[in-house]
Amino acid sequence: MEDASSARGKTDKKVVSSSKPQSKTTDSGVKVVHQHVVEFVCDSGEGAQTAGQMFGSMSARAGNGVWTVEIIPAEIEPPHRSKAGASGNRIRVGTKEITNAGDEADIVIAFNEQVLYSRIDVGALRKGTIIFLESKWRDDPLETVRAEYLEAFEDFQKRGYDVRETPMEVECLRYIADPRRGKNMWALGMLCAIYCMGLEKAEMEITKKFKRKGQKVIDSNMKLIEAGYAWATKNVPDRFEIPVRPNPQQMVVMNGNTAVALGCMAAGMELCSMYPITPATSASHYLSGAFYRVGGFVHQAEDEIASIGFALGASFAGKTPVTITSGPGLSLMTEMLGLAVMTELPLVIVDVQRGGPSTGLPTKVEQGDLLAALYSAFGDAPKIVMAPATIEECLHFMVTARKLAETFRGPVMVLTDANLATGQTPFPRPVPTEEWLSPPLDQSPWPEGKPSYDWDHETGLSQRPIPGQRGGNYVLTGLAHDNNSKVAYESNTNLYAMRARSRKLHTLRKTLKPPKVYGADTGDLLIVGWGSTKGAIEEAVDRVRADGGKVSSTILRFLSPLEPGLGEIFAKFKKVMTIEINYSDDVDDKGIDAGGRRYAQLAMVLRAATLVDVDCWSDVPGSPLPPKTIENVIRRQLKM
Amino acid sequence: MEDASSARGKTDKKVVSSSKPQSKTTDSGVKVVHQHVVEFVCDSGEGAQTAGQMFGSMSARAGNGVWTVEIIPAEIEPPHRSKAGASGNRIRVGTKEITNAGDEADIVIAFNEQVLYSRIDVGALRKGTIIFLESKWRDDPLETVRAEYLEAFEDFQKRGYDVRETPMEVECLRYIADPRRGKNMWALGMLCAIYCMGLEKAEMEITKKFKRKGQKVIDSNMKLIEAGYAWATKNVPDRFEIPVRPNPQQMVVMNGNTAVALGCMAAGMELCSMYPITPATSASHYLSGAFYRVGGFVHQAEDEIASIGFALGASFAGKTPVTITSGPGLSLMTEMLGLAVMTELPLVIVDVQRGGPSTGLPTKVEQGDLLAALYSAFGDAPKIVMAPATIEECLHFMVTARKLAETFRGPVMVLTDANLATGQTPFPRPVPTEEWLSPPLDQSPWPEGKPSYDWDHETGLSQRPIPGQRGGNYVLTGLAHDNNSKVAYESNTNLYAMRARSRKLHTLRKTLKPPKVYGADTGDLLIVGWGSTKGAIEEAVDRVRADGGKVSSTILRFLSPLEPGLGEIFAKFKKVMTIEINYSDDVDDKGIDAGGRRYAQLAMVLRAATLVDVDCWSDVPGSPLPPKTIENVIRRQLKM
Amino acid sequence: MYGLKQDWALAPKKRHFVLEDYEGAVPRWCPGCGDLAVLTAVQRLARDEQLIPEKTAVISGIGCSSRFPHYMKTYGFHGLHGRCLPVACGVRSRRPDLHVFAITGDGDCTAIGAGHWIHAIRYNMKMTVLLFDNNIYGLTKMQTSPTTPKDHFSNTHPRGALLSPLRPLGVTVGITNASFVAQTIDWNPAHVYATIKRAFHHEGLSFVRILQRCPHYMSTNWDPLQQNPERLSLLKHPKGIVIDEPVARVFKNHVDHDPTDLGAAHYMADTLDTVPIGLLYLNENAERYDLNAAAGLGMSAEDKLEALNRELDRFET
Amino acid sequence: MYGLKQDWALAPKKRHFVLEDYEGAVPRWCPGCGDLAVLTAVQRLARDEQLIPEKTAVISGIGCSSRFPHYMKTYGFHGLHGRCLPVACGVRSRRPDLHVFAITGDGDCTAIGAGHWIHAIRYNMKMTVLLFDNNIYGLTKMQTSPTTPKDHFSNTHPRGALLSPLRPLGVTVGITNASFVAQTIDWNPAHVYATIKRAFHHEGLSFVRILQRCPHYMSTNWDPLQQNPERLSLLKHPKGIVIDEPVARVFKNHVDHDPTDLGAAHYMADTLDTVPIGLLYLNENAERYDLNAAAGLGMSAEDKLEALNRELDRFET
Ligand SMILES: Cc1ncc(C[n+]2csc(CCOP(=O)(O)OP(=O)(O)O)c2C)c(N)n1
Ligand SMILES: Cc1ncc(C[n+]2csc(CCOP(=O)(O)OP(=O)(O)O)c2C)c(N)n1
Ligand code: SF4
Ligand code: SF4
Ligand SMILES: [Mg+2]
Ligand SMILES: [Mg+2]
Repeated sequence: MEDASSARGKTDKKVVSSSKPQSKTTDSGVKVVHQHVVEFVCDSGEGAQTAGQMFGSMSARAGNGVWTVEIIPAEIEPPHRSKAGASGNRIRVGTKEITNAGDEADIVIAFNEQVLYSRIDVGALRKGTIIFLESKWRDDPLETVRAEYLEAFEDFQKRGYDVRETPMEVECLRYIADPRRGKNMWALGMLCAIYCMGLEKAEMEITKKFKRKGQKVIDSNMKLIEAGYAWATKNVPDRFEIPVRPNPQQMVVMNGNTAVALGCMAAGMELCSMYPITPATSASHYLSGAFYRVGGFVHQAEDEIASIGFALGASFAGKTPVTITSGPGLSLMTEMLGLAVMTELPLVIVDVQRGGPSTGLPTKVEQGDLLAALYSAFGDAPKIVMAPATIEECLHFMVTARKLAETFRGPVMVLTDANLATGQTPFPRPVPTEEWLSPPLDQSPWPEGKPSYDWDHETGLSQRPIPGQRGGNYVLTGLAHDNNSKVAYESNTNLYAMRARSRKLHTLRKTLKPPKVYGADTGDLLIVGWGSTKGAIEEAVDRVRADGGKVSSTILRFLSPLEPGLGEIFAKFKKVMTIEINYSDDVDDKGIDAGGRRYAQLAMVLRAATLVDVDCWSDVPGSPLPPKTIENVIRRQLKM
Repeated sequence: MEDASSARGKTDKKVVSSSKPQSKTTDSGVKVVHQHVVEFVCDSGEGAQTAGQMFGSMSARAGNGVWTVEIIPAEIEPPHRSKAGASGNRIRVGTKEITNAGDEADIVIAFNEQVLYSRIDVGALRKGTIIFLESKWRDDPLETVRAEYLEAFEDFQKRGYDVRETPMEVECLRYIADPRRGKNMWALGMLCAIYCMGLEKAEMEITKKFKRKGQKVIDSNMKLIEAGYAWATKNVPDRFEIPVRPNPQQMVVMNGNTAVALGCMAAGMELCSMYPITPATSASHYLSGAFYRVGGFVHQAEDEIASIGFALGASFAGKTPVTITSGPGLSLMTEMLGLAVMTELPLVIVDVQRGGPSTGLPTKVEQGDLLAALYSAFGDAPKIVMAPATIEECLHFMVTARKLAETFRGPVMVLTDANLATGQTPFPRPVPTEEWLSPPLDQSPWPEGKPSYDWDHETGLSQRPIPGQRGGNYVLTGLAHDNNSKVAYESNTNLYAMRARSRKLHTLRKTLKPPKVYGADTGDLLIVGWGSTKGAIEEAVDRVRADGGKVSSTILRFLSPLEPGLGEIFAKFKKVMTIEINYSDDVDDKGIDAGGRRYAQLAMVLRAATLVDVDCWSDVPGSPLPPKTIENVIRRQLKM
Repeated sequence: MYGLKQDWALAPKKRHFVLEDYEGAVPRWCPGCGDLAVLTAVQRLARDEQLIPEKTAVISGIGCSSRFPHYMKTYGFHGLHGRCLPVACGVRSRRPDLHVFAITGDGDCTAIGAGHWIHAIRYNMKMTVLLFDNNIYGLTKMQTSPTTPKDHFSNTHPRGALLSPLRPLGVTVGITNASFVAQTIDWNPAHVYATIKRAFHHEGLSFVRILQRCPHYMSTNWDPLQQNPERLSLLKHPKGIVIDEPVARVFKNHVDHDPTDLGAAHYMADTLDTVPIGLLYLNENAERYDLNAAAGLGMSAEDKLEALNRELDRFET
Repeated sequence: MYGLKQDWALAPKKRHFVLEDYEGAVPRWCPGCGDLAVLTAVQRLARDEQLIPEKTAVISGIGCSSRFPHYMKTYGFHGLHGRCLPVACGVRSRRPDLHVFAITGDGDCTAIGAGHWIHAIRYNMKMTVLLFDNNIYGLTKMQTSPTTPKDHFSNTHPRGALLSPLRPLGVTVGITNASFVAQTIDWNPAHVYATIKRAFHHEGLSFVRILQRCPHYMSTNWDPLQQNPERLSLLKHPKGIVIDEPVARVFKNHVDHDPTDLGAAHYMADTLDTVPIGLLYLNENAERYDLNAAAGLGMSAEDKLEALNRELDRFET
């Protein structure tokens, strides 16, 4: 595999650091920064996730922008002290809204040196990253462990990290018997000191978190936090402050899957019919419990075909359902998806994209399902495809999706991805209203003589009869049918029905606005993106623009129909290119003749739709694209 | 549904008849024609299919070009004397090779007037078509039948058909007791007279056909043929001759599904793993029997997922299999198809396209599965997609497909359609050689240290270990894997493997030649097609060129990778457009804004690949496009 | 009154339905096809039970038999091959007020639909499932089905089917939580009617296998049973399918069989050397998934919004 | 000699295999996971039977248990969720010379793979099928599986599973043409070994359900059985799984059970109030589809070409 790294010029060896100084130091020796990335890593079970989330939560409550993302091992119980076992949290905190997980970490707290290697492998560290490294391994009873530790320690120094050996367990042992169940709190305390956070914030957080477990638990945790705080006050010279911006809005914080689940309920959907699959399932997990309270039911079917079949049964019966899946599940739903289009059954399908093809990288992010979403069902199967670009949109788009599914009488696909699904960030608390909910079941008599597909010639729209509506009786069929849903093989009928279904997309398109351009309306380069890359793209655009680069970006929310006006927008830039997390042939690859290049998925769609020579840069690293990677792509394009 | 016919300007009201006179009359009153279309229609069970096929077969043996296609009712036992019940055959005979079913019929033999209406509905008749209409209904004991007959008879005359009432049963009753089991032969005799065919030809055909049933059956059938011949000699004034061109080649005649089946065997494939589906199943029917003789096995699985799963198991074990299906089955195979790409398992998938979306028009033709074939599997799933354009190619492409599947280590999709599947035409008898067959199972030891995916950096190709090969042991997995097939989540490994799989398409592309242009290399209009429309497109191009129109055509056989040189070819024409049997928004439709038009499937692929403004004309009539329809499209484009 | 539904009680019964109220398109099965007899029975049942047409949903897959919904004048769902049962379960899940009939063929149910078959039986949601078993793929023109007799020729097995037929009743009885498994013959309309009626009133999923004639592709298939009624055994029990004496007399063998006896049901399904007709298995205590699946129905918008806001509270920063 | 394969006879046995010859990647299951015990048993079996590694194919679906092939040093196929059995059948179909093991989980086999399960049992192609039943979805982190105990909490049923668990043995025994159905417990390595060995030598499809511990997500699931061995019943019969006396003594209840008695097998699977361990059902006369599926293997190229030309003759004009 020596060739792998040179497979194409995408490895970011010549990383150009962002030009503007990002910090200044106050008189009191506190460095004021606008954003920082902190990582907690440990063996699974050591509580770094809890501590990390609490740190994120405290920062959010203080008024900072925050993005947290879990670091999850691929195995369920990986061996201790192993790369494979790295578990933890990345927390990015900033003054402004934080929209992505950022570049390399500024500070890492690591409970052993081996797990750190997994972070180094994915490029999460840079020269100068401060590492607080549990030092107890130096004195481990096992010779091999001591040797590993020493070797790694030297290696880290050679790599230019700022390693601070920290006696976490030793310190904790003063307060508790089993430091593996507590040093996360001690480390959190340390962070409080370093980031100039008062201990009251930690106490509030602890109280909230452990309320149910009783005061004793709260107290013992606080003791550890205080100890960590005290230790850092004495032993750690660095102090950072990330100024907050007052935000009067009430905020909620959650990941994209939870947002999807809440969105389902806020949309008034009462049935989620699903089959477990990573990384989609956690949305259904939350729904499974929440529906007991909000009214609804999660049907865990025997497989994905049954799950969408069950959903379409409920839809036929008048209740618009949701199904939440990922690539492999989507594949299995293909035939039913075609049926939903053909019979015009409202349905919301959420596809939380993961790495493909096939089983691929099941826990990792990719934006590889766009073409499948658009074209998997054979024949002409026009459907609405949307992609929320933020966690907040994950919630709100569900409300829109249910409404569109019913208005446009058909399936609506919502593409999210593992990045949105697992990232957590605060956003303004939504205010659900009755209008968001699905209307009550219409059981009034069906107008006499009105066909069951009373397609409006202009819009393709029609109202559907629901079982229970007297006089509305019809037999839904996936066979070609006329407007009374009668099987019809005549060529004109077939064409007419096809046209009506296609026309619905045009009708929706007419109601859409052109996407907004981020940055100037004209320039040298327009980056087009979709979905979860929005935050990183815009951050990269900001950085390059700050240096005078004439780059702008635009994020598409509708992939089918496409938002209008793209041609006009594109025309104002010298070059247009998409940035996507999926595969494309490298444009510089000598082995590929020009006309044969295989483009990234959105690029291919845009080329066909606009005939603009839309270029693309895409990669499949199995992780979100950091802003710096995108920044470098842009700089290369602009020859900066 | 009054709106249906005006849905778009595709109905061919202003049909321009082909300009060149197609016939001349000899001194003996025999009209010499270059091609003629004959239809036989009756209730099912009345033997029109047999008679029609015999007529086609006799013509083929004589050296004529022939295309026959069955007329099949949608129901299994439709009522007699009903539109729905029309059963029979269309036979197009010509001097040159005949590549499609042609335009309206010249002569129709109808055993009752009702079945004729179903042909009228699909536009199979024109003013002047000679109809030999069974006249016995005029004297039917049932009043209603007599009335129906009379009404239809008058209607036919009003419509301008040349109706000849023919006492078929009355005549037959002189020879046999049950004329429903014989009048097909009588009618065949009549055709022999009309088309100046000697009775010896009929005798040969009869002998061949009924050899097994014994001389008595042969004799009684001959008697009826002779009677029909004699009657026509006396009562029918028209005589046509379709000159033959001597053809020294030995020909075979079959439909596309049989050709696919024979191709499977000629390719040395020994396993067809399938699940029944119209219109694909007849290929497996033939294989089910033939494999007993040629060595192989048809596995009828419990469903399509199992059928492709079983196939992939056999492929893993070293035996490249085939699966033959149609749209809905293809949908179910989506996930496994992705697995085959990811794990590089050779497999041939034949998709006999039918009308979609969903159950659609299950017995009718469409070219609606192209995008699904290309993009249904999520993630990047590069695969080879081919489309034979003739029945002969249906056979030969299977041999190529098996070879490509093994060389390029992955699935190869072969798209045919209901038109190819059910059309019958003669073509040169193939001469299978040992090279066509799959090589014997390699069970030699695997080279030591050689990875199981030893991807060549340039070509992406690699040799695969087959169970039984000592030292080749590996675990095939759909997870991201390195070149030793070990699960690997590293970003470089993922990219490298993706690149290798993509690279294979480029490697194949380099071996392909640009498609041939039919007609001149430059001109006003280039028609691009794929699959079964080739014959009709080229016939239409011929007709327009004969009138001076500057139109050419080209037919793509490879849809993935695309054949090279398309940009260069397109550049030499003022306009490029595809003609396809699938849905596209009408270009003239006012309700559609320019950038939003939904294009026909190949057009969309070509637009993205070439950025040429490829237009399209497509329709979904549920039947092959007649040359005249295409001719009119071309003429409209050229303003002729 | 027996058969009186709650919604009738609420809206005083004003409408009276006759057979035509349940007759949809003209059936287009082959002459003599057994499907027709069953259609008639279902229409009669609907009339006799005065089912409200718009409150009745007939769900099917794909196959000759699956055209059934088109011939009813109720709501219908003619879906995808093999997927009849998940769709029917979905309809039932959030609409306990509807009468659900599920129509499936031997290929539809026991081949491509086999996984759903197991699970639908296990879910035991109230609905009437009719398996039209003609031992062949009819619609696609004579391919072997799992229930095709061994050695019988078909288009996919021109030298005869390779395996002995799958016994759908045996499999069904073996599925945990099965609650009602019966068998009838299309050529005895009275028995068909009695069986479907009993099935309709079962509180759970009733599974009825109908031995169905396909004169077109399996013309002599059931001849042995039709010509030798002694090859059939009529299962008799007060909890079983109760039929009139004249109807019962047609059957030569009468077997007392307690349908609540699982072991005996297995014996009837798999071992008995005659073909059992009647109710093989009954478990009135089987769990009902539909009672769970209807959770939260009818919650008011206000309550929903309140609950939603409580959910949002959990995520406040 | 018993266990001697034809291909060994042809190539005189020169190689001798030790355990390491069957050990692939280091297993990455959780500590204490029952999968490990089974892996060891299979590796021991392979060694004891001297299976040629390259002639052995281990096929699986997706799940914790389905990682099994990676840990063997044979050919392996780690395919798609639910599709273990069709793939294994396909491997077997044209390669009767290979030893085929199929590894599947309770979700893989009885949920998404349920249709294939029915049909693979019916096809009865020679292979050893091991169902790892931990009563949960492990890999996807604790969702209800069809075999999850009723009321047990999971991530998809936070208030407890809604239905009583599906009984895989009962369903399997009910499938027409089933030929070998056994049950064992991962915490008794000797019994696991004896069962898999017996299964391996069965001439047909052997289906072994393994009660498998998942300490991570179902930590106390099998405790009742482990702590109260009287809740198990060891099935004893000369045709059954024969184990040494010391191993047998661990079991408190011994039940004489003739596995060829279908009715008794049903009783054991569904009605017995203890958990049966051993061979529940055996039918050595069941039809074998693999004997058909290998049709035409080994035909020479010349014969093929000749036959092909005869086919083409049929289509001459
Ligand atoms: C996914 C899919 N595969 C295959 C088919 C083709 N098909 C339609 S009906 C049918 C079988 C019908 O047999 P059965 O279920 O026994 O019903 P019957 O026609 O005998 O009533 C098949 C294979 C299909 N429509 N969809
Ligand atoms: C088509 C598809 N759907 C869902 C999944 C997600 N998935 C992977 S394993 C699994 C279930 C595993 O449970 P089980 O089969 O019992 O195996 P275990 O992990 O318990 O050994 C699921 C649902 C998938 N990989 N593919
Ligand atoms: S083919 Fe058979 S099952 Fe289908 S309609 Fe005809 S008789 Fe009935
Ligand atoms: S989660 Fe359970 S089944 Fe999976 S490896 Fe861990 S213990 Fe084993
Ligand atoms: Mg059938
Ligand atoms: Mg499990």
